[in-house]
Amino acid sequence: MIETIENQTSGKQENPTAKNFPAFFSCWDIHAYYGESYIVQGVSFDVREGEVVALLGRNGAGKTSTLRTIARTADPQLKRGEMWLDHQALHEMPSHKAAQSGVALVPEDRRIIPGLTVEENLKLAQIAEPCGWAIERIYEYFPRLAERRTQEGITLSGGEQQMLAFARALARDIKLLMLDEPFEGLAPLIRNEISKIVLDIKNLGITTIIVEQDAMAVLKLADRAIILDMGKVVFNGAAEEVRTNKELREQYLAV
Amino acid sequence: MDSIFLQILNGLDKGGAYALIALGLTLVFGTLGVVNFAHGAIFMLGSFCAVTTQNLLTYSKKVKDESITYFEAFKEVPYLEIWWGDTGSFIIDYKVPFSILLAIPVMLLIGLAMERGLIRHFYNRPHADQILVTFGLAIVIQEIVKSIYGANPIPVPAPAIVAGSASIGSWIGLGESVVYPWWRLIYLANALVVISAVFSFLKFTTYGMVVRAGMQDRETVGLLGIDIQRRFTVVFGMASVVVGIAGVMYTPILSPDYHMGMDFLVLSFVVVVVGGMGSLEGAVVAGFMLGVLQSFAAMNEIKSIFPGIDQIIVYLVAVIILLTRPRGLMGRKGVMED
Amino acid sequence: MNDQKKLARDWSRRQILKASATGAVLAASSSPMFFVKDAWAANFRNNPGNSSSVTLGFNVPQTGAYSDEGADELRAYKLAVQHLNGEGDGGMLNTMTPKSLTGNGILGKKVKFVTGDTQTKSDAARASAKRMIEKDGVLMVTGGSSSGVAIAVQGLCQENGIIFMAGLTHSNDTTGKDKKRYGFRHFFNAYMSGAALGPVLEKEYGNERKAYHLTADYTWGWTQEESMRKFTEALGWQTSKAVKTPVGAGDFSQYITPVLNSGADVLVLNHYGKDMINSLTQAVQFGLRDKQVNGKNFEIVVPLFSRLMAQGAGSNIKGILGSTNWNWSLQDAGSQAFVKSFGQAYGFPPSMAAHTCYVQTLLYANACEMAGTFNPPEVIKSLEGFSFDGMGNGPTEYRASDHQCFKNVLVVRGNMNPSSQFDLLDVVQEVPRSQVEYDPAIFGGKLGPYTV
Amino acid sequence: MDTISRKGELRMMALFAVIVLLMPIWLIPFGAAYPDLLQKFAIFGIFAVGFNILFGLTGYLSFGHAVFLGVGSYAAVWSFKLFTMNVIPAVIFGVLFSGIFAAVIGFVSLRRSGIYFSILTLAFAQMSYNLAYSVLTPITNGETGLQLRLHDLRMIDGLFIEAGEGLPLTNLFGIKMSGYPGFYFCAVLLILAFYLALRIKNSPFGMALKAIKSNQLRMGYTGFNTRPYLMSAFMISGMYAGLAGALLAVTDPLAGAERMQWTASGEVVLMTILGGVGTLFGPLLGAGLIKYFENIFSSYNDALLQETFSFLPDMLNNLMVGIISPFVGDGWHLTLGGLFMVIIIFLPGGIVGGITMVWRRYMKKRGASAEMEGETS
Repeated sequence: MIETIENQTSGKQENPTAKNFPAFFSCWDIHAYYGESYIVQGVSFDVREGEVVALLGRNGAGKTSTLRTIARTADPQLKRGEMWLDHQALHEMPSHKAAQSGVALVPEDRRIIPGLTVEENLKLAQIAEPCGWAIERIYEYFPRLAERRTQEGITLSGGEQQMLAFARALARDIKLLMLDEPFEGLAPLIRNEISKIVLDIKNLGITTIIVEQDAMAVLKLADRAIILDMGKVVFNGAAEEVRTNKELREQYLAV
Repeated sequence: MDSIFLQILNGLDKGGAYALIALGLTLVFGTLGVVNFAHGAIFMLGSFCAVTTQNLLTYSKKVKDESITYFEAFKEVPYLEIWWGDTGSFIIDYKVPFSILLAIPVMLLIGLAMERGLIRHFYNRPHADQILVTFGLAIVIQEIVKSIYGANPIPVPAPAIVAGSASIGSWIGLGESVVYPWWRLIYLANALVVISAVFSFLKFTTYGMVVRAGMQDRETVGLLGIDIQRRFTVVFGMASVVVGIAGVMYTPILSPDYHMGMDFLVLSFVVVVVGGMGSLEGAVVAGFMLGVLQSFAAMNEIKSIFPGIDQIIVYLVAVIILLTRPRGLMGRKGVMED
Repeated sequence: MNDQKKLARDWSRRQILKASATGAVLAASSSPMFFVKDAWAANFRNNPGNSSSVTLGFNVPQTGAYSDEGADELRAYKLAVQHLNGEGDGGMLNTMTPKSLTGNGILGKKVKFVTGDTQTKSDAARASAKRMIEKDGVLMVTGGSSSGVAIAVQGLCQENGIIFMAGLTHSNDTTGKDKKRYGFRHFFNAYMSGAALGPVLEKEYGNERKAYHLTADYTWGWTQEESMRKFTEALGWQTSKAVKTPVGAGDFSQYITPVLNSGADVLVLNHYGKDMINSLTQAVQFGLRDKQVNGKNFEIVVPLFSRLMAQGAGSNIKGILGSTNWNWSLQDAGSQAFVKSFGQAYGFPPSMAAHTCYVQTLLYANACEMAGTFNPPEVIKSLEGFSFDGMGNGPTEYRASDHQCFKNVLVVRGNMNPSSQFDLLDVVQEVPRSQVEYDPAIFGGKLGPYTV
Repeated sequence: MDTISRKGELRMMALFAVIVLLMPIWLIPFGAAYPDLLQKFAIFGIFAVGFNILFGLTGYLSFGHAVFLGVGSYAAVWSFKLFTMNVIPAVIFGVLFSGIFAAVIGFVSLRRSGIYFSILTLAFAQMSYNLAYSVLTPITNGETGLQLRLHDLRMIDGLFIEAGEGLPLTNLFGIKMSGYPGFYFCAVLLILAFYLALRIKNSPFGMALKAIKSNQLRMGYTGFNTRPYLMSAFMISGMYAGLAGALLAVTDPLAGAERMQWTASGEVVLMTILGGVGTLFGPLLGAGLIKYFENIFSSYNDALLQETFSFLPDMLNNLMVGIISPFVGDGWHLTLGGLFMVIIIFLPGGIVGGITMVWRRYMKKRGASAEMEGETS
């Protein structure tokens, strides 16, 4: 199955228009609202193919909202702006179309569906084309999920649920993976396990945006960092720079 | 003992009707999040599918009735009987089972049309708006039915072979005197079959799994690339079919009239709430429970202790359950508590 | 909130002053009008004076469970108005005796009518009747298809000094404890049903029977149960149990199952309309009619029948005994004349509700002619004790002491072999008036004054 | 949300009072200027305004409010029967008893919110209705409804007045309460009730209720106890309903059980939403519209239609009658249902909401300058 992803990558490289649009994913001046409250206030950035981007910022800076806007969930509501993923206009799509175009969001609270077993949760991800990893391959990579395949998904431990959420994303053919706080609320040991998975994903060459409170942890993984404040982009540069620039961190990240 | 047995049977029978209606209501609420006050009207439309089938099958040649001399009157002889003789009569006799064949496509279409044409535009509106617009729809539907079929109940008898009673007592050793109408037994069996069919569909098919997932968390299902909206439209159609079949099968028990939907509506809402909003199992359990309780409350022994208890038992139980179990018997947290 | 602020602001003080000044002038100029209206009342309410027409109010259920009856009543009323105005074939005007009507309206004034919807609810019925009295200026209100509604409207008419000619109402109370000087009932009542059915039941089912009553839990049901018990117990029947059922219960199975093992061999259904159709259908489904109890065939009795109900009950009604005020198959000249004009107009025969409403309208018109005035006390006096014939029920009298019509009562049976789709009831016996008559004192109540 | 100044409030009340009191005149062209319908407008206006205090301000949707209407009526008729035909005690009793009922039902029902609250109130109303219809007949006289009788006790009246031959009439110290005087009595109470509702809405208490509507949960977290506020709102609105019920009995001394049926509760919900929930005038407008439909639309029949269109040639006349007749007379429910749907679909804020929208657009058109002027004045 690794082949499929590689094929896809190489296929895209052959695309002649790709040269004209070096950014694989790009969002341009997006504005989004939760009801009356104005949350995403004109965010623009590009992501190159295969890049891992850390999206940072304080609580309430609009990180999660930006991810949800890209995933085209009903809330927050996109009022203005464009988003393009591999020549596809995401801003014109409902969430299920965006998902079919290759957007995957692993939400903060994992959103494992109650009442469904582990396997059903995975199956659910493979109903809409295009699919990614086969379920056997997922079980191979996550043996703990294989053990619990008939167990109800929400009865798993926090770490296992996170794995399931990852697995569910990998079960789809993804072009842009968005991880919202993948380490939140996990014990240190499990965190290591998860960051190993994230590293693996990075090595697979999947374009990824990670939102994380623990900036230092994620900056080790990321190629680039984007910092949001009050719904606007205030920094966009190498991850290394944020790691070394204490002032920047203190100003926008409070660390 | 005999009477208790019969009352339990009565209660299950009644409960079957409640459960089917409440099941449809819960399906719609659980998937689309819409409080559908037109649900009773759909039940009524199901019954009138049977009436329509009857009218179609007995479409008649009018022959001048010589016995009436004061004015032009006509005797009606169904064409089916003229053409096919006994076979025609046989088909007419089996109109209720036949009308299910009509009801399934018709109710599906009605359900889909309702969802596409009206309900769809109310997903993001407050529940009060949903209640009101579907209530308005219910009034419009029933007034149209009334203007076509009149206000009086229209008898739609069951096939002659099951018109009488089964001596159910002799099967289980309670004696010959314990009898129960065939059609009610069939109704109960039908209710159980339809309920099992709905649950099997949800439990054992992939489509059902998606619907279940969507009922729990439609956003996440959408994020996995599934157009849950389209599936929910189908579920709405399915709920209409379920309640439509309930309506068809109920016609021999209760001659349908245009107002029967409203009579069931309040009760079915109570059932749904007692079961727990959004819980399919709850709807079924509460339906049967309230049916049996209502049946027992009507027993003379109980009425002599609590006069009028049979008139209020359903509501009384609803109050008690809601006060002791805030979300109904099997409700989930966070449903309809805004 | 913003808008109210603006609204208030935009209504400048000057405008408000202007508006209120106009209002005051209007109020002042219009108030004498109201007093004038009251001044007429001293004469009598809604006096047509020199107007060339008079208006009658037909207040029937147009929506709700009894709207089919209501529609049939309305058809009959329209027919009656036509006949009074000399249009059509005249119907019962040709057969009524004694008759003062001439076919040129009432007292030379053309008859017009207004209609209203009672919704089978007392409040709505009274609101509708009030509209007729206050707005449309009707001289007489008639209609109703429920005793509760009839009693409520009758009370209202008494207060307003308008004559009420009751339509279909069967409770003893209408001309019993709730009787009113301004209210008249042509229809029979539960007592008469019982009195008429008693001897027939004795003949058909014998003296040793145990009856089980299912009774609609409201006033009409109770009076009917009371009357039926009174007469059947007088025959020597026992009443094994009388159970009240909620109105509009729909499914009566839980009330029917206890009958099966109660030892009773007769079931009396004191239900009407939809309830009766459902309870009868379900009782038959429970096999009650195929049952043998105490060595006798189990029987079902429905004291009050109507053809429309028989239609709803379908084949279940076959062979069941009950009573009715009138049936279209009667062969007397009056009935034939009425059925003929009704059938020609609408294509099917009239129901008993239609009949009683038609007759009531004619009787009122006739009483006005007799009195030579529309003044209610005079009209009432000419109706009280009025004896007539040729209206379908044989010789009939409006008893002065309670405004109840006394006439023969029909005991009917659901037709076993109907010859047409309308031929649902078979007349078993025309019970003579003398057998159903009673002393008005047994129900109490007072008619009240002639002038209000 | 800003509040209207005290002066603006009084101006608005004056305007309102004039409109209400002049109803017998300006309703003439609509064919609605007769006492009974005018009384109904005022009475159901009170009912709807009261309902709006609960539903409009707190968002709690009671589906059993008609029970208080019924209790008010029964209490009033009993006051006529037992004590006096004077309407003042009847009104007081009506309000008092419905208040007590509201306290009991509210105490239990307000333990839940959302649709659970609605179902609890519905359950209580249906129980009351079913019992009033059957078992409680000694108190309610069942289906027939509680009526006055010649031999009623009337203790207080008995001391002063010789009983007449006929039924006594309800009166306000000798002024009989049927017809136009009855209407003016109701109208004055409507104006008072409306003023009270206005004061409640703009008071700190009203603000607290609105805060409950916008966020019950957060208020719970901040340690703000919402129960007493909700309880008061429920009782006040129950007492409004009781007042309306008592007035129904005042203008027409009969109390029927069907006044408590769920459809009657549904009607007041429809009135409120139709006119515009949470707005001041919306419920009044909705109440008026529904009663107008019920009384005027239902009375149209073919003959009357024929007359109305008699100016047209025969062909057209028949066509018009054919088109319209399904919607009037016995079809008035159809029109009502259709109207609801249209309003809910296209005017979510009800009629008043719609008018406000049009008004705002109009104001925008008139330009920002006028707006500015308005703000500074």
